[in-house]
Amino acid sequence: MNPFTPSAPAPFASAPGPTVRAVHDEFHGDLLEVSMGPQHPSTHGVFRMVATLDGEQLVKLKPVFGYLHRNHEKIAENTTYLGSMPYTDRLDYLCSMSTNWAYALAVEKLAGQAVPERAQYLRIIMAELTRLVNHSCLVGFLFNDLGTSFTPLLYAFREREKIIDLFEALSGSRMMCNYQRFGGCRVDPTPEWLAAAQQLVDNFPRFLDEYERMLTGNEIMLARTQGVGRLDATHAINAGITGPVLRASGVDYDLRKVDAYGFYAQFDFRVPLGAHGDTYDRYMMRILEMRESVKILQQAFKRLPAGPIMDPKAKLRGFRPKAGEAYGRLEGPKGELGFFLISDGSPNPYRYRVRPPSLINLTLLEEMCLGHTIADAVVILGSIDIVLGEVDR
Amino acid sequence: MLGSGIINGLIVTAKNFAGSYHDPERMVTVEYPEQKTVLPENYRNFPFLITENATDPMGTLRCVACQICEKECPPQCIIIEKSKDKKPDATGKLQLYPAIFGIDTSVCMSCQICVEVCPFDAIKMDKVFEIATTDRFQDLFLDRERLAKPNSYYHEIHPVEAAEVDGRLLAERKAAEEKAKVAAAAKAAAAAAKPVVTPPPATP
Amino acid sequence: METLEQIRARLLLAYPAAQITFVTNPGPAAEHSLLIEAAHAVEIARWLRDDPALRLDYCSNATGVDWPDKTITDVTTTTEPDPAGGPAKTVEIKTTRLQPGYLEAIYHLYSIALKQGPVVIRLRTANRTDAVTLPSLTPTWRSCDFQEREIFDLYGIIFTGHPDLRRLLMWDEFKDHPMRKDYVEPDDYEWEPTAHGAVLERAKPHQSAAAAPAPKMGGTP
Amino acid sequence: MSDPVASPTPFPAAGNISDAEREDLRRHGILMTSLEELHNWGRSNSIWPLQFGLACCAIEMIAAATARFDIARFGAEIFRPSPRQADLMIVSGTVTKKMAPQVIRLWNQMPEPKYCIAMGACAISGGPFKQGYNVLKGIDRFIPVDIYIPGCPPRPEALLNGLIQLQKQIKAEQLTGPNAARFTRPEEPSEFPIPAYGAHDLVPTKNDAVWAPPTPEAKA
Repeated sequence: MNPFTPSAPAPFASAPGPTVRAVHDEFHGDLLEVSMGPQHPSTHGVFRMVATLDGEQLVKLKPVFGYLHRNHEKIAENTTYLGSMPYTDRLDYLCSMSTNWAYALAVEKLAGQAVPERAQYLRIIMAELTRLVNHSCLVGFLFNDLGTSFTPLLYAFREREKIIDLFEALSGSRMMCNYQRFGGCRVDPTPEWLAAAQQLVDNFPRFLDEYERMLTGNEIMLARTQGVGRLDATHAINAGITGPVLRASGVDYDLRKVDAYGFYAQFDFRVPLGAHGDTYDRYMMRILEMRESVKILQQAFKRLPAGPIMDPKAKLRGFRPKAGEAYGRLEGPKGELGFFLISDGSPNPYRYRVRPPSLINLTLLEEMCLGHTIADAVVILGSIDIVLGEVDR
Repeated sequence: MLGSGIINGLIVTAKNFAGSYHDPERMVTVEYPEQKTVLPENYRNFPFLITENATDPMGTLRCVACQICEKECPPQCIIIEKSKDKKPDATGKLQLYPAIFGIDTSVCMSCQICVEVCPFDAIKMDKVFEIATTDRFQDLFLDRERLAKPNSYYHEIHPVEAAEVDGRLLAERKAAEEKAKVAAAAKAAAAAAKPVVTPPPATP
Repeated sequence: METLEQIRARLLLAYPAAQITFVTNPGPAAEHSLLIEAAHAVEIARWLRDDPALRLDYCSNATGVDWPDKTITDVTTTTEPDPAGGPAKTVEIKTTRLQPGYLEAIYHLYSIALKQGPVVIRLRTANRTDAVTLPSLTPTWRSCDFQEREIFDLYGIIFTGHPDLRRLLMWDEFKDHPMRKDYVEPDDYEWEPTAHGAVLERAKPHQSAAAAPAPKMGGTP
Repeated sequence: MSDPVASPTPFPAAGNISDAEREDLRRHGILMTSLEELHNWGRSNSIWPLQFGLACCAIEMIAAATARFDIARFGAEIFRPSPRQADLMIVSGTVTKKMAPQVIRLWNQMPEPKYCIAMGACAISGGPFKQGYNVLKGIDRFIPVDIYIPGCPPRPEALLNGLIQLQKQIKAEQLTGPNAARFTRPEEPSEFPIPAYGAHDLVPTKNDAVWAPPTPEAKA
């Protein structure tokens, strides 16, 4: 059969039938099944949900993944350890610096590689700046999903551009920084860069205040988010949900405190916790975390020691860790980002696995959305904060 | 009061709207084709090859076709074929040169790993980004003629880094010359001490 | 937290019939693991989750690994006394044996309640072809849901007891398990201007005999 | 405005005046234009892109739409969620084999005249991910692409640069005559066949009517 004959239309993406169809349910009666995505303005990329609707209420919701499955793990198993570093930028393309760090952390654990003190501080600075980028963009996208069109996103991107400019001045690229190396960082920031970063961080709370004045008290937002998409703590833990979504349900689990990787143990910051686990709490969690990040950054700038940024024993080429395996994880802006590596002593990893927080945080999407309207499902998805590069890898 | 949150939000947007006419902090638009962003020194887009000399670019390529970047390039977008013969490089030493050097910019991910692994400082990152084309095959595959750019261009786009690289290369060359001088002196001394020995082997 | 040996000892007390092997990790990370027999995996997983001293309530990472069949050459040296009375001869006998491959599922468990971990457990299938069934741990930890679907998709381990075992990333009509080491990639190497190494081998059949392996193009700027 | 291309059979309203004469008239305050030029001017300054992000490049596309780069200055800020209302498809990011049929379907649903920009390495050739088993090596294997913007990801300015080039291309299009634009000729295909999901790959893997690698002779 030639599939190019016009009489044989191709099936729609593993869902037989059209994108909207009527289904019959014994319990609910006549329902409508709607395929949302993979091209949909509010699914944050190429995510697809097959939603079954009773009127406007969701009866069933099945996420469909894989539209951005770029075979990151397979490619990484065929390249060197260093060669995978730029690919990790493209995993979570909003926060390349933290993803870099997570990968470097796992490889350093695998190879027993030490990291100098200055590099540790620089990593914390980059990770927290990334958190600011991610959370402010997320809030912008969340309000976009709530129906504000574009405005909060414009404000968020105005701030993002400032931080991205810093990343560009340091690493050479706006989004794909490729900054961390096994045993340190690639470029040492100049005093001018540090002064500019310090100034940005000093000004950031002002932006946050403005942002909050614009958004937090908004009655429409309160009505649309409070009590919507509740997630209780026991279920969240069992479903492996991490990051701000878990903490919004009131579970005190932040890897910066629990694992105290890097030099986080020396920093003074609080872990904000939610009480209700609804969309509003998840929104507030992001705002509060940004304020804590500003605190961490201020301390880091104050205490940044002088010294080398690369461990002298670190190797760039011909890097061959001893046989073994390691699971390194850190608190990414979206949740626990882990890399699991198995080495067989060759220059390429035998097994390279990314533990994507975005994918696993979606485990309870259906439970959170059921009973709400389809418009709320979009908001709940927005409050979980996914990036499809990481969901599908 | 119900609605005060909405009004507060509107006040913020109104302030920003008014501010976008007079407050430089809120005037963020870069009017691109007329007004260019000043790219930072470290900015990278695609690699290029450094030649010592602008007049004879193919004769003075720094690249010695060692193929390290070809092997290390994560998306495998570099192709190098070694030359059959050798040409003298900047120091006069005979070296191989790339007969074919190609970079497929339609694949390149601008990761800079080729620059980091190059032991000869022969490949560096360019800043040109306005390269949209209508033909993918001819225009996006860069061969060595199109990749080669003189060292003066490198100084223009990355002044600090280029000065550092040049200083290092100069120091290396001086050290090599010193070493050669010392070796030659030692050889001469040895020849003087033992006049009847086999002639010194030809230095390459 | 207890060491892995202590956990194993307590597990063996609770489940005397189960086979639990200690797998050492030779690398500097020294994250050792427990290899658990598939027949008892579900009970042991529940025990690990509910034990008051461990409370591993959070399964962070579940992943598959493919270990293909390996031919191992054993060299046994024996000394044979020389019948002529001379010095004993050493004879090397080389025997090759086929170590059957298997698929492995690895789970990294942590405790959020007690803030401890990780405990790494592994399950292995009997082989890579027909006996690729493992019990699903999704009823114990819901976080394994998508991850086990992904393992099924990419490695082909069938998890019994999984509530919704379908392909996660590839389309449903897809036949292979692409993360396996012996997976053959689809042949779409028609245009490879910078082919070398493994890519060149795959691109060669697409290039006509007249064409050079690395065509030079775009000559004039 | 770019210089208009002399048409062999000029549109009646354009008349037979040369560019120099026209420029002379413009200096005297008389704007001479043809219906064709007016039409192209209007089209090129209100390109509505399809709101359609695939991967990393989509973030740079959004950045191009925000205050700093402001794609609205080119009349292209109205990102349409529906393909029926869009003129331009910016393929911004990796097209996986699972996503490719949907991209082609969206392209088919767009009305003529329509244009396609392949933004970033992945959309052009599969980019860094091209060796992956699920990555389509370039969207031009199935649909025709007008402008390729290399980069990983390209800066928002690079996208604007590509858009300006597309505008130039649109302004040079002719509505009648032998060199008339593609969309005016009914025999040119506007819709392209959609590949099916096969057991190992898309079936077929490329549309031979749209894409062929250059022959070795042409390369030399």
